[in-house]
Amino acid sequence: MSRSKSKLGKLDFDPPVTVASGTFGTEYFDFFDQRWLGAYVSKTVTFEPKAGNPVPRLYETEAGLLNAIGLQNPGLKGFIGEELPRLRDLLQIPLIVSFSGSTPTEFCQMLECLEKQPGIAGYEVNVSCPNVEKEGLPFGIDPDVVFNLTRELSKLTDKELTVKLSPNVSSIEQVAQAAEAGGATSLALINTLWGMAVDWRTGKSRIGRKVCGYSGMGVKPVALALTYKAAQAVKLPILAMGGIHTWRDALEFFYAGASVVAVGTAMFSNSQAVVELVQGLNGYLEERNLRLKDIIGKVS
Amino acid sequence: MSRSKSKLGKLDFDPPVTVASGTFGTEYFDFFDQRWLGAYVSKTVTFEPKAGNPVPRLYETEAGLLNAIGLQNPGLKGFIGEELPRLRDLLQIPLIVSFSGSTPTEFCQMLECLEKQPGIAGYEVNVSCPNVEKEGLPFGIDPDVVFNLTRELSKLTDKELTVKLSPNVSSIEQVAQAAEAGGATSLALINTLWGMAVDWRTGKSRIGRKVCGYSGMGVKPVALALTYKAAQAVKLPILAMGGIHTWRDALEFFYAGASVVAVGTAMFSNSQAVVELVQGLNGYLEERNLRLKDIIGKVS
Amino acid sequence: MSVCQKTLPVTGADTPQPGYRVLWIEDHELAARCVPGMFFELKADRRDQANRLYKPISVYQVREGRMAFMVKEVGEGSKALCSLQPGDGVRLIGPLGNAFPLLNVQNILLVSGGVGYPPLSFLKSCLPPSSRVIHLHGGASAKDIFPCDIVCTEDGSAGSKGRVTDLVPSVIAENRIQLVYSCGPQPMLKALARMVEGIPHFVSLEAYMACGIGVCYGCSVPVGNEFKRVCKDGPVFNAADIDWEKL
Amino acid sequence: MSVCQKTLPVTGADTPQPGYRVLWIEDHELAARCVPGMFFELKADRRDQANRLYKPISVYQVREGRMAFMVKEVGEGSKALCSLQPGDGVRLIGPLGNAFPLLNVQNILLVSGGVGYPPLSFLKSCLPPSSRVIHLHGGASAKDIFPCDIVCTEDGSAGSKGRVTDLVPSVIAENRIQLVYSCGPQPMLKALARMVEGIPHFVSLEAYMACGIGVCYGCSVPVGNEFKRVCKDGPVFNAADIDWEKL
Ligand SMILES: Cc1cc2nc3c(=O)[nH]c(=O)nc-3n(C[C@H](O)[C@H](O)[C@H](O)COP(=O)(O)OP(=O)(O)OC[C@H]3O[C@@H](n4cnc5c(N)ncnc54)[C@H](O)[C@@H]3O)c2cc1C
Ligand SMILES: Cc1cc2nc3c(=O)[nH]c(=O)nc-3n(C[C@H](O)[C@H](O)[C@H](O)COP(=O)(O)OP(=O)(O)OC[C@H]3O[C@@H](n4cnc5c(N)ncnc54)[C@H](O)[C@@H]3O)c2cc1C
Ligand SMILES: Cc1cc2nc3c(=O)[nH]c(=O)nc-3n(C[C@H](O)[C@H](O)[C@H](O)COP(=O)(O)O)c2cc1C
Ligand SMILES: Cc1cc2nc3c(=O)[nH]c(=O)nc-3n(C[C@H](O)[C@H](O)[C@H](O)COP(=O)(O)O)c2cc1C
Ligand code: FES
Ligand code: FES
Repeated sequence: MSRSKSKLGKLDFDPPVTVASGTFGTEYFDFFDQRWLGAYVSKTVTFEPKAGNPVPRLYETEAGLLNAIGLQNPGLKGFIGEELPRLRDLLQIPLIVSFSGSTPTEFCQMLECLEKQPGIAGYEVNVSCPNVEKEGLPFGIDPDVVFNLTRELSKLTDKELTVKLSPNVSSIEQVAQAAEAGGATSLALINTLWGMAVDWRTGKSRIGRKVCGYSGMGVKPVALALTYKAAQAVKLPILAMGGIHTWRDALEFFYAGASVVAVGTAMFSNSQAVVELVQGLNGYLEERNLRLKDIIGKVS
Repeated sequence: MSRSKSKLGKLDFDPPVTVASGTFGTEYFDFFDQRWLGAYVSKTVTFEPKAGNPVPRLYETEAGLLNAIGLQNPGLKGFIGEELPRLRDLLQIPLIVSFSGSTPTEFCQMLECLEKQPGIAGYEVNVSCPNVEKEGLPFGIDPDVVFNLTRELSKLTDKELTVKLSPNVSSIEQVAQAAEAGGATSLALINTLWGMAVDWRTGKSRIGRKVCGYSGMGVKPVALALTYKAAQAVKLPILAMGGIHTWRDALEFFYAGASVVAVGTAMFSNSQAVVELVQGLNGYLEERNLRLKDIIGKVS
Repeated sequence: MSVCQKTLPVTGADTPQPGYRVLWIEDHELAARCVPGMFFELKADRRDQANRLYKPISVYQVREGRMAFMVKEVGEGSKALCSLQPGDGVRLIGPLGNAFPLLNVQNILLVSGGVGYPPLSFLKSCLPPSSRVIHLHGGASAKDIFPCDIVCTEDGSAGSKGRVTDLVPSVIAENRIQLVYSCGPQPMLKALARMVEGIPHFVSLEAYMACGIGVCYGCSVPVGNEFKRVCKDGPVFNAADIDWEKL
Repeated sequence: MSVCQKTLPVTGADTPQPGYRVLWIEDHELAARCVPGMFFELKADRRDQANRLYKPISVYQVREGRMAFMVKEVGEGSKALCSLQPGDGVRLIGPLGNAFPLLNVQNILLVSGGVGYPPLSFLKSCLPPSSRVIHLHGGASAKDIFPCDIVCTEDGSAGSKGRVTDLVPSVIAENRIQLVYSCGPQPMLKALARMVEGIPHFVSLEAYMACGIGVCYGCSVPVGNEFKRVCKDGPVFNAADIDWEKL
């Protein structure tokens, strides 16, 4: 049995590593075998197709990445018609579908529709994208809304139901507890922080949409703090992400309370990030004769 | 007339640069002349003396600084008895006193007491320190509480009244608007983000208090986004800070809507940061034949 | 064909102009796959670049199993690339992107601005000898100028003073241009697109990239009614398809 | 006396053991002000260190207007310092902190662990020749050992195997020690403080620092009922005053 095996609610993870929604595609399997991942998380799909945000959409800051993709995606129909069959054929690891609606009803309709599709192991409910005006945002910051939404969604599926939380809230504890009370079976965090950058030469925003999402190395301390806070507040397992580049970063998150970690922005600077993370983690556990579960949440 | 002259509510600033509360002391005037600053902001003083948080209190991450000082300070009496007379003697620039109470009543008592002291040009009301359990935090995240507190305080003084906001909120707009409605004459932001770091070798938190405050380079994109959001939401002038190291960083904040900027963590890595910032800013304005007010809030 | 990801040594490097660097990298298999328009994601294999993005850089020349890239110092990433010496490591992903389509016409105009030069220079070397090719290149000043047919600079320090687009109408008129290829800063491309409307025009777009391989949708540009990815659907587009207003 | 802030070249550097580096810096005025126990805030004058903290490093030796620092590679900041070559720049702030108080006694014990060595080595060189001084030094392995009187290592690769505190009781008994100076990791200092209770004992504490000059209260340690700043009120404290439980 592998030392690093873990569980995220109903899903077994071995290795305990996956990818951050929107930062990954099967294209990366040109560079490493998919079995280095414990599961595959799709890019967020919305009900209607979305063209996404105006350009430019990306900027690399001193310590991280700004993005304002705006959930560009082919919509649920396009996803089910083209992307899902392709993923089903290709994946030998569990598929977690990330989705987002613009109303609670739409979320429910989407889930009902997805439930009819074979080949899905679980869902990541994206209530936290900072790059869309109406979708996601109002949901993710209000505990009552998160509770109601989660309660409705949890009635519709027996599969793993992860709610992905925004870090841009006054109390991650309250939102986490709301998702737990509503019937989520795990939590994913963090989505991107608010971010912005200005070209000092011209006064122009580096990103078309001005205020956008911030991820990568510079958000790691925030992601760790929120992972720890959420882990203290609820019993649900946590899928943690935010600035994880190396196995040492991942260890910090496991100690803080994560059951599984995801690699996002780090993929863009190192396409072997996942492989190196899993190898490093296993080496650490072996050297110290530990199992992953011995360290989860054990920060002192 | 200087190109870079600015105003923060009732206070003229020339240069438009000050220091972040808690990161500065007159010791730095060994290294540069105080007139490189437009004003001096004291470390936050509380009603009772505070011993501060357990050790360790500091850790440098890949992209910034974690701290959990816990507002160690001699209390209002000690401040008025020893620190204030010393500052009064030494300062040739306006003094802004940062203070924080544990109840609204205590805030008011403190302000009444400070109002009787000569030599104070304005106040920074710290409702946002993440490193104290009861003080500050419950105030800074709730718009209603901020409104009520600001309303009471604004009755007690005619001096500049800056409210220092927390970035760890769901809506900086609402808190900013509450402070404006209550009678604040300017806003200061951001205080530190939630942060944490773990020693992956041992699983020990790098900071005694575990969850602590995160500042420095890595928070700049967040501080810029919140400065821009606050500037869009209110008419009050903004004293912006968060990861400002260079004059280029400062320009980003001016374009985003700051009237004055403060240098905090950057002092620890470069004791000439303020001097270089002012020189660089003036050079920029001269080269382009601009005045500071031509660029404040002009991000496009 | 699958994309490769490798770390290779710089086999040769020189500085054609201050602020620019040409890096040679040897890899027979990769070199054989390069056609004009394609690019690689490159970064210096250095500790301080470990957590930073790769940067898209066009293939500039291909010769006997070696590929050249010409990099201009702009920010962090390109500065690190420009500091590389022979023997230092480069991390690369590629070859990426589509290619300039080749049409069977006689009179061809290439218009480049700034770092739009390298891909058009490569393209020129691959056009059939039968065609008449005019390469018009513009830059801020003389140090942004590389071998071509007609030069202009914004400060007048080389060639004619002004923008490259100032010269285009007369060049087109005098040479009965049937096909235009372009690459450069967006304002130039925008202006050019308007000028040469009616003539087939293929443009290689620049965009900020994160993944470079089509997964993040960060490099999208408005094409028709949708956003297309410069890294995967481009970088070469038919100028007529691009929604220049939204760009 | 006021604190100085300068950028100076490294005038000499050597590697006494792998993972350690001794840096020599010449400045007559600063050197003249150094007494044992004092430290400087140092950082490599390098672009990648621009936004990073200075690191507190004790004065290790002073000779003819030059000061030496012995730095151990631990993390980012110390690694950058250890990479410095003669001629490279060091940014420094100092001299900082108080000094070891000198008492007029005969039998003195110095106990150092790890990077506690440099300040005690400097102290030893300044003690009156009339006193009998025993310097006990411990480290993880032979490569953490430097000239002293009694050596021990955790892995037994030099001197006796075990912790430095294992040897203290017998050394004290056999030498009628009247005064103890110590510097090293906190667990060692804690254990030592208990052992030598009753004997005057001055300890130089380590703490993570941000400002180094007393403004940020980040380096505070529990002394009596309050927190004192290692950088300004210390680094040397009377061991009897420290609240070892809270440390
Ligand atoms: C398909 C493609 C092919 C390319 N081919 C080449 C090539 O062959 N050679 C080449 O050199 N480049 C090429 N580029 C451009 C190159 O990718 C960018 O220059 C590079 O990514 C910049 O990265 P950086 O980290 O150095 O700068 P960043 O830190 O990412 O900053 C770059 C940004 O800063 C601004 N900026 C920086 N410096 C200045 C300045 N002096 N004046 C005005 N604005 C400035 C600009 O807004 C620019 O967007 C290509 C781009 C694409 C998309
Ligand atoms: C007054 C004073 C005097 C000092 N004098 C000296 C001196 O003369 N010479 C000297 O070398 N140092 C001295 N130090 C210690 C020195 O300041 C630190 O080693 C240095 O600040 C480390 O900074 P860094 O950026 O290299 O490491 P950081 O990135 O700050 O990390 C250091 C932290 O990482 C952890 N860590 C890193 N590596 C390891 C490891 N291998 N094993 C376990 N934990 C690890 C530790 O928790 C440590 O706190 C002194 C400290 C003080 C306060
Ligand atoms: C380019 C980009 C696109 C993203 N798209 C999505 C998305 O579609 N859905 C989502 O839930 N999160 C999205 N995110 C957020 C990431 O999944 C992740 O929560 C965040 O980036 C923090 O992790 P990291 O620092 O490891 O990247 C995106 C992030 C980036 C950088
Ligand atoms: C060591 C330290 C101590 C601080 N103490 C205070 C304080 O007493 N009162 C306060 O309002 N903010 C305090 N802050 C927050 C700063 O004033 C500032 O809001 C924050 O650090 C962001 O700015 P920066 O990134 O430029 O440091 C402190 C920050 C640090 C790093
Ligand atoms: S850069 Fe990621 S899709 Fe093009
Ligand atoms: S390091 Fe700032 S007070 Fe000591």
